Amino acid sequence: MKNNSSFLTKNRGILIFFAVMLLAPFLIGLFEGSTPLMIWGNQGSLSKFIEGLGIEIFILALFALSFDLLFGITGLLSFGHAMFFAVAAYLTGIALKTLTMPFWGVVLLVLLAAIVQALLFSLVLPRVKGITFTLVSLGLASVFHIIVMSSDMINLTGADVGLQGVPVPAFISPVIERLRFYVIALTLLVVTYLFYRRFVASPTGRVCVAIRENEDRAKMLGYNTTIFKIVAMIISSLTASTAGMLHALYQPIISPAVADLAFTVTALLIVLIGGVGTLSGAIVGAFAFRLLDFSLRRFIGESASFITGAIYVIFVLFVPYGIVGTMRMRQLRTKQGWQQLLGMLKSKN
Amino acid sequence: MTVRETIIETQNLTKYFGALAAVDDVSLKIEAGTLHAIIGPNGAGKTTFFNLLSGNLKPTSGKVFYKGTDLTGKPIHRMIHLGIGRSFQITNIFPNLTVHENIRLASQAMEDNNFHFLMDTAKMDRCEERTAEVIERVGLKSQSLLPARVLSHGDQRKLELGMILAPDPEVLLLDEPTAGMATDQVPELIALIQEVQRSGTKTVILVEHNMNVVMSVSDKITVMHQGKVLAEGTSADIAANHEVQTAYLGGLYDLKL
Amino acid sequence: MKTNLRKNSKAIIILVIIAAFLFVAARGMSGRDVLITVLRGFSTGSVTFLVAAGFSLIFGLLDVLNLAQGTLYMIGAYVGWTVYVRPDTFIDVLTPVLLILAGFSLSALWGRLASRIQLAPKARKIISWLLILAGFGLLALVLTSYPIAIWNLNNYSESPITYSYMADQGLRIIPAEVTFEKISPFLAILGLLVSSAISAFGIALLNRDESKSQAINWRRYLAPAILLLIGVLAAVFNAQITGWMFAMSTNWLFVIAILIAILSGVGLGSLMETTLIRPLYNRPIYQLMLTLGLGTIGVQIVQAVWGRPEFVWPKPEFFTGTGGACPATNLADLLEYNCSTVFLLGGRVRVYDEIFIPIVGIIVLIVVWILLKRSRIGMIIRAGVQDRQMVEALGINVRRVFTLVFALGVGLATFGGALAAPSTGLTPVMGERLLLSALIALAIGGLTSFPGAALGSLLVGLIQQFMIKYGQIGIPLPFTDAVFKPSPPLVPASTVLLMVIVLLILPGGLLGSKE
Amino acid sequence: MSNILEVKNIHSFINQFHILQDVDFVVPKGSITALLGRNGAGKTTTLKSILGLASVREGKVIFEGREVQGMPPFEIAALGIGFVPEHRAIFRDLSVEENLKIAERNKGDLDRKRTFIFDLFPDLKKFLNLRGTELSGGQQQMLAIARALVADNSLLLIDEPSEGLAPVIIEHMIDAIRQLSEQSTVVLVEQNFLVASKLAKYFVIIEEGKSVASGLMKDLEADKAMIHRYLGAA
Repeated sequence: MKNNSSFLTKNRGILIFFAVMLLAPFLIGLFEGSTPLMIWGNQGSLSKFIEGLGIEIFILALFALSFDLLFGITGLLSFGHAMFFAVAAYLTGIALKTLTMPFWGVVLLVLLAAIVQALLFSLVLPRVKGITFTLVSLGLASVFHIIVMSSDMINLTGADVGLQGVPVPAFISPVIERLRFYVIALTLLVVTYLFYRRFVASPTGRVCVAIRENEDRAKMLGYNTTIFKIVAMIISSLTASTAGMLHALYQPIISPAVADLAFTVTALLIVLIGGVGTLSGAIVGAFAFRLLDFSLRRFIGESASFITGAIYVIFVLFVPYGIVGTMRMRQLRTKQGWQQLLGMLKSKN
Repeated sequence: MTVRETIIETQNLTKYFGALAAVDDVSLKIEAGTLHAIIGPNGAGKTTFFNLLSGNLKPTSGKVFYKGTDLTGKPIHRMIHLGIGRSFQITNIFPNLTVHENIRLASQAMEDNNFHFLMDTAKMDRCEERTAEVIERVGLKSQSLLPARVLSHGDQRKLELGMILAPDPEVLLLDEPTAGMATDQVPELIALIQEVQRSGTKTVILVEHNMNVVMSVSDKITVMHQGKVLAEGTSADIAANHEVQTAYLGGLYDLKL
Repeated sequence: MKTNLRKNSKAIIILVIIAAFLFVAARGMSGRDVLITVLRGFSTGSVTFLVAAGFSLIFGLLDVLNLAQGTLYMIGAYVGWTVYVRPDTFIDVLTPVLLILAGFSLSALWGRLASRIQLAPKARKIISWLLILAGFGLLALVLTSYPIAIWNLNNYSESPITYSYMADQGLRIIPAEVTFEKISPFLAILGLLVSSAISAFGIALLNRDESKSQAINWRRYLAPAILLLIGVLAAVFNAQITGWMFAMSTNWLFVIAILIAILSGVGLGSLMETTLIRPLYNRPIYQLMLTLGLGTIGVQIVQAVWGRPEFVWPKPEFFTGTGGACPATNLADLLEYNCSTVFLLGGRVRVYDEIFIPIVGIIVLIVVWILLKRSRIGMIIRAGVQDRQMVEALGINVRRVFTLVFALGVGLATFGGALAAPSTGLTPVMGERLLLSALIALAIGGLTSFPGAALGSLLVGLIQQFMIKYGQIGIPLPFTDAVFKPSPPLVPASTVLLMVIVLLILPGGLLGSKE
Repeated sequence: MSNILEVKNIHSFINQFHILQDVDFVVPKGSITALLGRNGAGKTTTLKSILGLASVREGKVIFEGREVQGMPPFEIAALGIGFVPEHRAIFRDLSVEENLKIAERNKGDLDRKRTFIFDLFPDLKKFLNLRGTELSGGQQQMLAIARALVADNSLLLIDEPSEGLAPVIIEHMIDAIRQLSEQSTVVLVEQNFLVASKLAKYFVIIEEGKSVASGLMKDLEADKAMIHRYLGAA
């Protein structure tokens, strides 16, 4: 089953997405009458707003992507996923504000923390499976949430108000250099997505899928499944931490809500909307989720959360494979039909 | 018969489930390069014995030796690397993955580049070749891109066999490979097993129900009954063994049926 | 027996180590501190146990992780508080609730009717949804004009906090009665009944296949008839009942409040199971999302109705005496003067918090244990945990048992809430932490093991209380003069740590099944 | 003689797997009928389909003149069908007595049936207070059959009663099943052809989810070619 198609054709979808998203601020700028040059100089207001929305979506998509790797690809349902995101966000904030570390040092620190956390979760992986793992991850993350919310470290974390006034390096300041921030976030998302695609097609990734499908069988085939789960956990944690760091740099306040179980559930919801285990579903889902939330809030106001909730419940019940999943099933069914037909023709001869 | 080297040996292997002794003090030697069948009525402890051999279960007491080294307590994923592969009585495959992927995963386990994140599996030539070879061998080539769950029961049994052939183990533990297969498919599969065993001088340990199959292909037969070894010997020995006649067949059977 | 010991050796070793730890921890305190801490541990443990036991029963039989259990615990507290502090509101609400339930509980009849109607599947779907919507619309219409005397969140003098405070002072404000103005009583009652009947019929039509062959049985009509009767009686004698309840001793009012809290849990539980959980039995992820979502919605509803601020549930007279020989030193004094505290080992112990709650916890443990071990329903539950299909093959309606168990599990949670509230106070977030404690307790004790739930809850309660106590008095660090005071976040952290350690050694928990 | 059970061209699914693809047979009242076939052929699924434990999407199951397909299993069972499943499914946490009591459909069923059950399986009387798991395989099988007898069932579905039992116990089981077949009709799934042929009057052969042959056991015993074709050597 040699696949000789080139990089470009195989990843057509995401590359088109990348191009469209790169152009989007400029195109939107045309509507409000700003020239591309003005957009380049971060002067348009509507386009700047759209960039901001875009950045939020990209961050969410990165986070959901990392969740999909763990849940959709490897089959581990973690209820502590938000902790990866939140630790990175708070660490970035504290390192920049209180410790006044240099930016690249902060990046290094956050990535290091991501690996440490993944290893912490991995501690229980060899023994604890299924729903117990979910509960353990929930427990670990809840502790972090409680610590963040507690008033003991109010100087560091801002407790329930959130961490404010993080000095963001000027070259990526979301206020002055928003376009640059937008492009960086977009590029990170696209590169991560491409890496994930590659990972899932790699020997390691295939074993992760096998673990999801039938872990005992994977063990019998000779794979030390624990190590593969830890690898998936580390990659996922690194991605979620990247998203968390972007969040800390972009948002004026790091709210403790990002450490809450509800934030993990958001990722789960996005993945369910987009299609579990599809990867691209995480991006599609993040767009659907954020845009729906945004427009409902805008047109209905505070009570929107109930309606959003209802829409999700209905969607999840009636489109069980998610947007991307359902689309792929259609394609596959047509493909399978053809194959069956061909098979029948062959056997007749 | 020439004297052969012992490849697997169990010493006083015992497994209790609650108060029930599923495998009771079994000491057995299996010679390298033979096709050794284990027969016995349902519930005689054959599958439990198998699970003890393959490391799926930990024995209550007793030991399993493979080429002289103690296997007890070795993690299950090491088994195939040592050269022991097993199939299951109830088809145990990855139902949502394609046939190709099922076999490929099995052969990939023997490769040393399992942790190359950025490598495309399609470019692992040796692994792909091996996969194609095995698919060809078990006769699933035309279905190789279908999800395993849509295969017929018989074809799933073949896939299961392919998954343990792929890593090319020295010892194959086959748990009722013909279970539930249509009659006309059975000889084909048995021929395949025999061929694999002879051409590669492999050791095959086979649990079977089907007496005819066992009698015609086995070099040696062990009869288990209620967790214990009742008799051991060649087909002729077993057929002539009066104890087997009465206990396993309960005096009800007529072997010459 | 020997094999039993060996099988559980790890669990026993862990327990011994925990006991040793607690013993060492106790060494650093005075005797009365130890006593109070242990009693508080039992108290927290009891409340945790009520939530955890419900969770474990539901998970064991139905395989449903009811993550709304924490919210239901909180709802129990609020319902109980309402009955206790504002009986008038309770009686006003009682009628509509009972009438709606009466309408829905006729579903057996609806099922028979629905199965007679032949419609194309699509038409049936549309018509049933239309009926459901119409029913709920009408219901909303009637309810908005139905008179209910209630507090006012925006006016401090009429807020729940004020009512609580006044009741605590023994001054009961008796708010003005509301009367039927916008709608005639007869029309209101009829409207409630009809609208709920319409939507119940819609639901029955939607699930037509399932209710294909139910036989007619007069017992099926008994429950709706009783509900209807009580509902109408409550409406007719509204003023009398309200007056009678206000005049009642707070002890009896407290008992009623607890009972109503349990009943509301049972009702909510059966409603949840039959309408929302049942269609999702084969889709565990969606169940998880659903129960989580319900939990959040519950919190929001409570915030909307009762408001966000914390308020108290005054303890009944039986636990608040201060005069006479109080704090009591012997049982006779305690009973005679209804002391709020007693002297034990030289320390003052609060009767309600540290003695009453643990006793109730132990009683519930025993009652549920007997129910499981001795009754036919318990037999079915124990069998169903192992093999649902076989139980069904014996001709037992497992679904009904499922509903019952779900209702029981939720009932235990609301009971826990109502029991704990007079000691802890009420806030909309009270359920969240308790759910976490309960989950940790279950993971420690074993997810589906009932004794495991008890043991895990006790351990979690004790560890929490010891940590809290040391947070107050501090741990002198060896070889230094420094004193380490565990800060509040370390309380849950310590239980999580224990959970992780236990699970690393015994993945199934202390008393859980092995593989 | 009338038929107590008619299975008409059923197609059944377990989850999304299409297991039975056209199974069709009748069971005459007051007889023993054996379902024969290989492992995985669909015999157990046939029993489960009758009880509604596997979903029947096409075809009919008619029990005592009443269509039962699509009804919930507990209602079908309550019409008078007893089930003895393949691996006995003795409730581990229940004592022997509770294992019997749980099968009562009306209060006191067990008291009425006590003598009959304990005459059939005297062993059970000795172990009334033991837990289900503390019994040997043979005793568990007896308990599983006894459990199906507690309520007045006119049809018993027995899956692999001889599985894993010592020959002496098999003989005992054969006697017991023969005795109880005087009261109820029995449908038997049996791998052991000799056991089946000793017991059953009629047979049905199932192969790859289809019923491929049926008739009198006498005739099958004489037809070695057919036995060989569908069942292999015994």
